[in-house]
This record gives sequence, structure tokens and C-alpha cells, in this order.
Amino acid sequence: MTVDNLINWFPFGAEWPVITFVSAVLICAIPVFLFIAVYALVAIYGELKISSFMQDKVGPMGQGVGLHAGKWGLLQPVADALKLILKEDIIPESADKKLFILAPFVVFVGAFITFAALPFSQEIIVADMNIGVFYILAVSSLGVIGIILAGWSSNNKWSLYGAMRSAAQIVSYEIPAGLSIITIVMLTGTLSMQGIIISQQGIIWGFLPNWIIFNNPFSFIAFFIFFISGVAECNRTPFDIPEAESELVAGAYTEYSGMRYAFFFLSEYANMFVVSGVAVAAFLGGWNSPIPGFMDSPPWGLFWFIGKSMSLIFLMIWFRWTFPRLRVDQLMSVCWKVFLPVSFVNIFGVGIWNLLVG
Amino acid sequence: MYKYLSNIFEAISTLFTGMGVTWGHMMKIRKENVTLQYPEERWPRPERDIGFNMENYNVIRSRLHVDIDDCIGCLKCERVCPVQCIKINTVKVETKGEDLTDISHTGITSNGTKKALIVSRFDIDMTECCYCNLCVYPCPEECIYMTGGPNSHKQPIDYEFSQYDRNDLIYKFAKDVEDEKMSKYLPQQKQVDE
Amino acid sequence: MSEDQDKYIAEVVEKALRGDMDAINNIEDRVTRSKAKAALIKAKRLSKTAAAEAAPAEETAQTDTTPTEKSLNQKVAESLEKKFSGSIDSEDVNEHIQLNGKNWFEIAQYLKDNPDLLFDSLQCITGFDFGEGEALEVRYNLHSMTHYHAIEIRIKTDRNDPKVPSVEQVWRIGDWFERETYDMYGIVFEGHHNMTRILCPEDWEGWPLRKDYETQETYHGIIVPKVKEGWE
Amino acid sequence: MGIVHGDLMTLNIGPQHPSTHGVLRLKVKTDGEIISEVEPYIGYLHRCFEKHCENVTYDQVIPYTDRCDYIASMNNNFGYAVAVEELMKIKVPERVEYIRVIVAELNRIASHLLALGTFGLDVGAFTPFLYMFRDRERILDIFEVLCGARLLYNYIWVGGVSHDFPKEFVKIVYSFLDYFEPKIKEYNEILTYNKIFIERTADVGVMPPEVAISYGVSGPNLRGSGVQWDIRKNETYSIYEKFDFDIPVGSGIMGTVGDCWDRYYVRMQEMPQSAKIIRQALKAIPEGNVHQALPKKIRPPKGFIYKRTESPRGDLAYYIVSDGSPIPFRLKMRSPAFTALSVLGEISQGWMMSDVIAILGSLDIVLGEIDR
Repeated sequence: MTVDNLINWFPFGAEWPVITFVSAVLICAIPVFLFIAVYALVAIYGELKISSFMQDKVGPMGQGVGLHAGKWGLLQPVADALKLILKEDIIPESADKKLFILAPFVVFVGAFITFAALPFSQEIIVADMNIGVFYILAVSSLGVIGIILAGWSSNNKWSLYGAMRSAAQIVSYEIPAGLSIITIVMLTGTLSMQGIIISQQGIIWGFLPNWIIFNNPFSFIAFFIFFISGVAECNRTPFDIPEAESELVAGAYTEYSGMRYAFFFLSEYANMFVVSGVAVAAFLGGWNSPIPGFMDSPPWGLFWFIGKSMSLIFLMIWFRWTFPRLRVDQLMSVCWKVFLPVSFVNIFGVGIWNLLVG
Repeated sequence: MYKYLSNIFEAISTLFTGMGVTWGHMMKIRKENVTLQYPEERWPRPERDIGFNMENYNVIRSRLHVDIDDCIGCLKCERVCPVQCIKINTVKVETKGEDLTDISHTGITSNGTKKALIVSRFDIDMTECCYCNLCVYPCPEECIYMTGGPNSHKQPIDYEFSQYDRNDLIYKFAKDVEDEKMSKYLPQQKQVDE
Repeated sequence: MSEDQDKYIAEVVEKALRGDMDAINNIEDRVTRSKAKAALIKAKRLSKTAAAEAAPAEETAQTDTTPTEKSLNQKVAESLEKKFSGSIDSEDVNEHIQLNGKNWFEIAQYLKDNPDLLFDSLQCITGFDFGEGEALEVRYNLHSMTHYHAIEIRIKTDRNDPKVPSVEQVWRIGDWFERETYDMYGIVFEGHHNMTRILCPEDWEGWPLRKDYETQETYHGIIVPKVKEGWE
Repeated sequence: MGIVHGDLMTLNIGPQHPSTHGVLRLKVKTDGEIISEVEPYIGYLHRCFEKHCENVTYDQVIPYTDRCDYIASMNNNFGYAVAVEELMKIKVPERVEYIRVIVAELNRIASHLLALGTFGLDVGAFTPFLYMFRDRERILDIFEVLCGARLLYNYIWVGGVSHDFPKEFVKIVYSFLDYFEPKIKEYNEILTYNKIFIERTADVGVMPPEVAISYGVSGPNLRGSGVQWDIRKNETYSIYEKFDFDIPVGSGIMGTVGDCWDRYYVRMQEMPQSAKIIRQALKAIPEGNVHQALPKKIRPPKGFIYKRTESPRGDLAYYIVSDGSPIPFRLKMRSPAFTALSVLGEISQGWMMSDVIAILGSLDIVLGEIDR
């Protein structure tokens, strides 16, 4: 379901190229948006429930009378979303109104356009670019501009703190994330997401699926570096210093409420999916079945991809509800003193490995 | 270099230990959850025995209740209250220990004390009450007490005594008597007669 | 029976007058107890002046039982008298040392640094008001974390112009304790770097813990409530 | 490399802020993330407890003491009762003393659990906070069985306690202790030895013993600085001399003596010690009438007293002056959290924004007690 296919498929493509292009993009974008919305509800529900279970609670439950949140609180995220949409939209008087309004959309767009290069299954991908990995790395850091806008335009010291921290953090963690992706590119020799996944078909070491994470010890480490950097890019605990509710109230989002806050929320969850999706595609075989040949047809590809991504999201939730938060300088030192050197060692190691084994 | 690596190793191992703890809790959630689904379940939890029975409680500080028929109007509770949230007015009655049916006044308490006073007003402002339980102890007739707990047979516990209006939280325990009927017993009336 | 009762009551009342109220309170029978109390009140009324004199005597008797503290107080007083003569106001140093506050800062430093005393911890500063029209007092409870001993020092000051030297440079906690005392009693600690109210708002009127304090009527347009409406 | 000096930014932390443990305002001057000056502004919760006390009788003061340190009301009641009893020279029955020690130590555990949990929350760990709250709830349940209240007990009275133990109470406490003691290992696993937690707290906010003493800091904060000072041992009151327990002091295992981690760990180690005291007390508790020594009218003789007791936060002292009437002439409460907060400005200079929150959390303040 790539955009290119759609454009080719339209009969009047040659006459009205603009209309064709826009409609092709819209046809792809609307399902993706719906997917994000539905996925966010599921993820919020999952977060509520998993965090509750980890904390010896039962989470949202709806038994008995009145306006309860459905069986097992299934309607809780819907209720949350409705509440956020219906709430009064407050813009502080001293805020920079235009930027204040713009910020949540910039953040969301940053997360949203990344989905264009996520390979959901053999066929379902919006645009199978030959520079897919590069594209994702490039656009995923767009969100930080939105956070800086939000922080600056709120005209609030907490927001500004949050924004500055966020900028420093996301920009720094781009580097180890990018460097660990480079190891993939070295191993597979392609920048296309589908290409990377296709190269992971089959079996390695006799019994393991031929996923890059199992390919060699360096790629195994690279996965963790990428994933943890991804967690940091999503501003999730233990790297949630831009939000840091015990220090900065709500960081960059302090002054936001209602719908606009919901957009930040949505983009946080969308970002989580992006990070997990890229990690799955790059290291965990994408839409390939964990048992090669078993349930490996295209419809199952979608299941495997989302399933694997969700398990990584579960891991993020698990992190969040277990760990304390790092301090901003420690966050930086973890990035620059641990992840960065290890990534370089990884690149070097993968190169050697390719030379000797591969 | 050794310190650097051992530091990383220590970090990873302790973080995994922590994750193990939360995982363990998540797996045992059915047995170990502590949530009380409030409107349906109430304290003490019905289905789980954690060692507390209603009979076991010394007292539950929930809401003050007055058995007005037993009140002899001694004002001990009013005097002992640290926040002055109890207000009692009494009227002296000539016929000590006799029932006055027109203002539904009982002459003898359940302990057998003959009442010499009509309690014309007994207000407790629960918005100010500090739940210190101090008014309960001096009461000679044991007519003011906290509901629930060991007193459940007298007055069941009131879990949600919330009101929409603040004034509704001023509980008036005295018998609601028309002024006309009451005026017969008021001292001013007598003075006029004399 | 009644004779016995009378005798018993007299006995108990005597006990109660000596301070043992339990004797009366432990009487089982209500009637006897109330009679005893009535007798006690009568007895007290008769010997009101005598009882008032008896009370301080009791206090001194109490301190006599703790000889170590007494010796410490006297030791401190002696050494202060030697070093800063004329600074001690009262001869009686059994319970506390009454200073006149002239060179309190130097004395404080001496108390903290003297190796025999080493009062390195200022436990508490209590403001005190003797009543309307009388003096104010500041009471310092000092403690030594090395020798584990404690003394109490009192400094009287004038009600209309209350001033006491500040000791915040000696014990850092003096900073906040002195501000609190200033807040509550209006006692100015000379030499304090930031003599402002700490608990009450900056623009609060009056010194709340003085005995002649009267609540202000309104505060920024908010009526400071005195009596609840409809509650007499 | 030179240091770039910019203008300082003034930042108000509070009065409404998630981590000020109440309504506290910190006026912070920051240079980027680095703090150059912290000045606490208190008094938002001020209700003049001391003036109240000058208008109510001695027994009516007790509900007011509850509301000072509302996390450890039992200890507040205890301190007040001990002070007034010493003023009146009342000898309370043995059973009362045991009951008081048991409930006070239970409340110490509850208070420490809250302190540690919220400290974890301040550094961003949410789950340990709820684990500790869960266990604290059980203690509150025990108190509810005992005196009907969960937070503001008014349980320890001058001359006794309000209720004797209900039947099976000893069994309940034993079952709680059996449940609680293994939980400490879990707390350690999830929080104490967590590397991120250690990074956040070790070597941060170091309070040298001289500074601590000069600022009058007491209790676990002082012991965290390595000073062995506990009024239960050093100036024993009630029947604490009968029990065998240790006083943990900070030793700087993870960093420097007197850092946040030490203060945290002292509290963590104190909980098993309290449990130990409770076990000894439960074993030795004698029979008796708890209302035996209750005076009918509390009317202390003329005089004054300065009595210190060890509350979970430190030296809780009452300075009571009696003029022989049933109403205290002057009652001053020396609250340990007041002194603990005053040291914040000194020890948090030069640390980062996040550290100030952590230091504040490690000092374990209760604003009800600071503002009184």
C-alpha cells in the first residue's frame, strides 16, 4: 500500500498530478491517523492496567452501577480522551498565542510522519523509501522543535526548563541511536526498511531466527543502545526529565490543557510506537515470524509487527513504573560517556565481524 | 576502566533486580491487590480476612450521633469539645422524670436517670468536628457516640455523609417541636406569669 | 458510717492539697467523691494564699532531687560571673540562669566554645509574656552534644521596646527561631540579618502570642472571623 | 575553561508544587540548572497552635497536637503527655507505658514509610511509594482498630491512653510485623540499591555534622550525618531503657557521610529496630488498667517544663508553663521539621534543580509541624 502504487493505480494520474498526489497521501494518512488514535487508547489502557498491576492495584474497574468505565475499565481511555477533548481550552494571557497553538501540532506531526516509513507488513507501508532509515532518523527529531515552541511560548519558567532539558536530551540521544542503526546498515547493506526486514528472513546459528539482534554480539548490544536511546527520545521514565512531574510540575506541558495536552499525550504514545517499530524492524525481524515458515504469510506479518512492537512498549511501561528518574547531567553523561563510546566500539566490532565471519 | 565497566554492570544488575520485583508483583496481582472498589466494597473488606472484625474495634470515628431520649442536658460534651462544635440549650422542667407527650419528651433515660431538663436544642456542626472523640467519654448516659464499629447495632456506620449544602452538615438532634408547644416550658413565659 | 466517711474525706482532701489529686479521683463512690471535692474546694479557698506560697517551695524541692543539673547550672553561672561580671540578674540559678542580655552575644559564644560547657546545640527559643503590662522574656534551651547536658537561659526585656542581642551567628538555627519569636512577640533581635515575620504574613498586625493581643478586624478585606454565625 | 556567569533567574517552587510536601514555597535563585540560593518561605499552614493551646484545657490540647505532625500523631501525643505528666508528677501504670511505646513505634514505622516513599517519589520512582503506602495502610488499620481514627488519633492522654487494646490486638500486631519485616528486603531491591537511585542521592546534599548540630537538626537527619544521638537512648523517657535496640547512623556506604542516601538509609534501618522494640514490648506487656492514673481534672502545679522526646522526625520538645490553672499559660512546641527545613538553604547551594527536590525529600519535613 505504498503511495507510489496508489499514484500509479489512479487512472487520471497524468492529467491532474496534484489531485492524485494529495488524494493518495490522504488515503494513506487517514488510516495511519486512525491507527495511532486506536493504538494510543490501547496503550493508555495498557499503561493504566500494567502500572496498576505492578503497584498491587487493579486499575480502572467498572463494576456495578452508574457511569463506570465499562467492564474491567475498558472504556477508561475513551473517557479520558473525551474529557480532554471537552475540557476548556486555556491559553495563558501572557503566552505567545500563535506559537502556543502551533506547538502541539508540530510535536504530533513529528511523530506522525515517521509512520510513513514504518513497515507494518510485507505490503502495508506508506512509502517504502530507499532511504527509509535515514528518513526516520531525520524526521523523528522534528518533535523537539515543537517541545521547544511549547516551552518558550508558554511564558512559564517550568516550561522553559522542560523545553531546554528536552532539547538537550533528544538531540544528544539521537547520536547513539543513529550510530547503532549504522551497524544495521553495515550488516544489511541497505537503507530501505523493507530491505532490512527482508534480509532478516531465515535461520541463523541453526535454531534462532535470522534477526539482526542474534546476528552477532555487537548487534545485540546495539539493540539495547538503540532501544534505551529511543526511550530517552520519547521522554519516558527514567529519562522523563523534560516532564519530571516532581521537579518541573509538567515541564514543557505545564500550561497546556484539554485538547492541546491530548495532542502531546498522543504524540508521546505515537513516538513510543515509532521507536518500538523501528527497533522491531531493524533488530527483531520486523514482520517476520519468530519461527521461520510458521505463520509467515502477509496478514500474519501485520500481527507479528504490531505484536513485537507492543511487547517493546510493554518493556517501556515496565521501565517507567520501576525506575527513578535520572538527573539531567547524569542523563547526559550516560549518553556521552557510556552509549556513545560503546556505539563506536559496536561499529568497529560489526565491521570486524563482517570481515571475518560474514 | 575496571571501575567504568563494573559501574555499568552494577547498574544493569540492580536495574534488573528492580524490574524483577515489579514483575513479581504484576504476576501475583490476583492474590495481592489491595484495591477496594469503594461503592461496592466497604471497609472492612468482606471477602478477605485481615484480622479485623467489627466487634474487634474499640470505636470507629465516623460521625457523632446522639440518642436524644437519653440526653439529660448536662452540657459535659459541649464543655469538653476543643472546637466548640456542639451547642446545647436546655429548659428546666418542673415535673422531673415525667414524660411530656406534647413535646415528645421522655422523662427517664434508658439508664434510669430522671431528667430534670428538656433539651430544646442539640446541634452538632460536623463541618467543625475534629473527630477527637473527647465528647464521648464524659457522657454519663452514654448517649453521644460515634456511629459504626461497636456501636453498629445502635447506629450503623454512615460511609458517605456528604451533603450539597454546608448547612446540612449541622446535625440537629433535638426533637423538632413547634415553638408554641415549647413556649409553655420556656422560663420567660413563667416570669411573665409571675 | 458517716463519721468514717468524713474521716476518709478529710484524709483524701489533705492528700489532694499536697498535689495528689488521684486520691480523690480514685474514689469509687460518686457521692463520696463529690463530697470530697466540695471539701477540697472549701479547704483551698481557706488557704488560698498559703497554697500560692507553697507552690514555689515545691518547685525548688523538685530540682533538689537532681543534683547533677544543679551543679551544672551553678558551674555555668559561676564561670559566667567570672568572665562577664554583672551579667547575671538573679541569684537563684537552680532551674535557669537569668541574664540581663547586655553582652548576650559574647556569652553565647563563650558558652559554645568553652571546652567544659560546649553548648553546641540551641534546642529552642521560647518567647514568653508574663501578662499585660509586664515584661517579655526570651528563654533559650541549650544542649551539648558532647557532654550531653542542658541548661536554660532567660533574658528579660522591656515590653514597649523589646530588644535582645541576636545569636544567629553562634547557632545558625537561631536565625529561624529568632524570627519566629519576633513574629509572635515582637521581640527584636539586634544583629539579625533578616528580622522579618516568618509564620504570619508580612503585613499582619500585632504580635499574636502576647497576652494583650487582639485580632485584627479585617485582613485585606477578608473578615477575620471571631464568632460563628448563629452559634452564639 | 572559564565559567560563564549569567544573570540569575528567580524561581518560585511552590506553594503549589508536587514535591514540596505541603504548602511550602522555596524562592530559588538559579543559574541555569545550578542553584545558587534557596530561601524557604513558610507559614502557609500557620494556624497558631500555640495560641490555641492558651485557650483550651490541657486535655483539649491533645487533638491540636495531632494536627501538628499529622504523619506521626501518636508521637506528638506521646511527647505532650510525657511532658504534662512530668509537670504533674503522675506515675502512669506499666501497661500504659508499654502500650504507648508500641503505638509510638508503630507510628514511627508508618511515618518512615511515608518519608521513604515520598522521597522515592521525589526522585521519580512511583512504584516503591505505593508499596510503602500499602504497608503504611496496614498500620493505619491497626490504629483504626485501636482508637477508631486513622490519622489523628487523640489516643495517648495525660495519665494514660484512651482505650485499652481490643481483644486479639496483640495478634494483629504480630501478624503485621511478620508481614512487614520481609518487605524491607523488597524495598531495598527496588529502591535502595537501585543504581539510578544511588546516583541521584549519594554524595548529594551532604550535611556535615557540625552544620547539622549548629542548625539544630535532629533525628534521622542528624544520625544520617553520623552523629549518634537518639533521645530514646541518650535521654531516655518512658520505658525505652528496658528495650534493646540499636541506633543506626549514616556511614557513607554509597558516598559521603551525611548525604541524602545516608539519611534515607538511616530511616530504612530504623524500621526494623522499631519492629524489634515492638516485639519486645508485646512479649513483656503486663496486665493492668489503662485508665487508672487518668486525672479527673488536669491542673498542673505552677512551674515550667522543657521535655524532649524522639519523634520520627527528631527531637520533639514541648515547653509548657503552667500557672496552676487548667489552661496552659504558655505552650511552645519545638518541632524537629522546623529546624530540618532551615538547613535546606545551606546544604542545597550549588546543586541542581532536581537535587534540591531530592534534598528536600530526604529531610522529611511535614509542613503542619513547621507552620503549626
